[in-house]
Amino acid sequence: MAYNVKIDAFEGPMDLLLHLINRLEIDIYDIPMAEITGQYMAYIHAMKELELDIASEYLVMAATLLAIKSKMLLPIYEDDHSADETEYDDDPRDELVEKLIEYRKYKEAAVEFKHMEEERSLMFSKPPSDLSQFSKEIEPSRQELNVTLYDMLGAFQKLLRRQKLKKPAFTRITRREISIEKRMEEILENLNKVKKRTSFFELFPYPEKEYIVVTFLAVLELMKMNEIFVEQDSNFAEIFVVAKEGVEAVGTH
Amino acid sequence: MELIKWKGILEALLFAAGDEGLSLSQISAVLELEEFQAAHIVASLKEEYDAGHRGITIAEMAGGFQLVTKKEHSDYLKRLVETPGNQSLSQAALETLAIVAYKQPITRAEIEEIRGVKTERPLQTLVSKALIKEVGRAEGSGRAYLYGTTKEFLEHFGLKTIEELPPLAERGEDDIENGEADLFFGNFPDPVE
Amino acid sequence: MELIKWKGILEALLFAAGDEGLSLSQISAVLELEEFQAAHIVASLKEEYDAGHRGITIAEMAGGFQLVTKKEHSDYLKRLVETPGNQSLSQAALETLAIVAYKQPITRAEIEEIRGVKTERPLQTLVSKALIKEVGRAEGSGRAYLYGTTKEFLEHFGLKTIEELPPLAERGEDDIENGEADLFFGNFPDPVE
Repeated sequence: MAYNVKIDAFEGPMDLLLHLINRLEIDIYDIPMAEITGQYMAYIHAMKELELDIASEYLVMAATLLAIKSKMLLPIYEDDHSADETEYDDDPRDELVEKLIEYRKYKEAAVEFKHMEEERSLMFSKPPSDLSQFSKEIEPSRQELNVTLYDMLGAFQKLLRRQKLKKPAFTRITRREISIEKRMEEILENLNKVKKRTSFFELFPYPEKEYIVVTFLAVLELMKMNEIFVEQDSNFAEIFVVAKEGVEAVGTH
Repeated sequence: MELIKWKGILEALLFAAGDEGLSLSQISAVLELEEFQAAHIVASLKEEYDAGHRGITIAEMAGGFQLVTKKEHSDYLKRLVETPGNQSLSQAALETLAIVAYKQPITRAEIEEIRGVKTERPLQTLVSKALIKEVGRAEGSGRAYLYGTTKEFLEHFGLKTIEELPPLAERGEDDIENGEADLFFGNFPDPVE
Repeated sequence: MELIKWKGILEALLFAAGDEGLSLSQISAVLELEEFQAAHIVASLKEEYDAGHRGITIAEMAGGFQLVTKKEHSDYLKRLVETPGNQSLSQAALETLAIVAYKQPITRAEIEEIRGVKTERPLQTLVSKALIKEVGRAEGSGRAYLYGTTKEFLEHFGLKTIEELPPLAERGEDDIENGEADLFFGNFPDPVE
């Protein structure tokens, strides 16, 4: 008998059993144990022959099936005691059936989830706009951070959910408006932080034309205002920039 | 101010918020209106989007409103997409997630009992995708972690609240006919409780 | 198809494109129209935005089109920025934090490449909250700052070491099939080269 065995197609022994019950059109409440056990074992054997790794759960289930099957072969004793026990309590299949029904509910719910997921994926969103032009400087706030690791992971999933669109074929639209004033402040801030002379080239962290031009103008402006000093030890040697001591930021503070 | 102007302002706000979305209380705070008034503006903007041939609409997800493109235009949008967005979950992860969603809070052992297989991997995947999280510890000596769903879960499936989940299928009808069903399964505790 | 439907589709496209915008050639390619036809649709959508009390409009820049909020609503956007959400960190900051946490050390340009939006402000916020810090400079002529997480970051999220972060789901078998991981771990060009 040819079995189209693909172990990956099953989520475990319960899934395999449900598959068999469906395929054989068996009533789940009255499972013919001999038949289902036979079919199940055939699958396990086929897997073995294909040298697939059989998860131990499949073997445990095989043992369970065999145990139920053999129990059902035992003669049924009319019980002369235990009046409080109801007769349908001792169907050896009960526990298995109960589990299968329970599992089936969630398996079906998973199908529903998949459907919801697909529907959701038809809607596209956009990242929050950069609103820094509307906000003041960030004051270091003493506000208690009320975010958890899951908030962070959740935010990251949102980022992933945004489908990445193809880049424009030619130019990428940039709206990076860097003001010379802003760049002057940044430069001063950095120079003050390092407290010693800095290579001129370090002032150009981004290889963008606009950025380089603005930075260059900012440096010229700072030199004119005597806020920074530019040094060069000899012709063609490296140019260094150093902040005038005590200068923190332009105008402000 | 006229409603039409409020709608324009709301559109600008929702646009700027992007997929971070805005809660009703945020909207009413920014507009300096009562929440019921803000809700009215949200509803009429959504109505306008849905009635006309607009490309976007308002979706309510995880307790917030956000602008999204209409589903009917997804074919055009997919032509623009370079990388698919959030990938779909595996069958194992979906099953595990369904169990957590309907039976939360729940331990790993309880999930494995239902699925009949080890469920460590799918749980790990779901945690790292922030779809579920540890919500506490079970009583008893084991003190196993209890899992529950997150806000991201609602976002992932486009749900407003957890109550919006479709009811678990009670395969009742076709089974009751064959009588035995009642005998065996009449008194099962409802797992959604 | 009627113009009004085309406008809806265009709105959806421009919305999803966000700050990156779309060029006329992209628009005409996706709509499968000639460029002059696409230009006509763009113009009439813009006209519609500008005539009505809409919150958004189309801006043309550097050879592309993008949706932007109208200037007249900037007061409300300002208020939006100042109105605290229910979380002390914005979506933008949390996203940025996740990227830094998992991909440190990383430059601002690399983060912006992943997020597709300017990230200066979120970075400042995170630095001011001491969750991330400058940890060095990238190689190359640019010598951009590299960011990494701080001790406070670990403390805040209850982690002993950075390795305790839940692994990103991208290594799970769910994802390999559809290559979503590329968005994050693919070889985007090093901007400091």
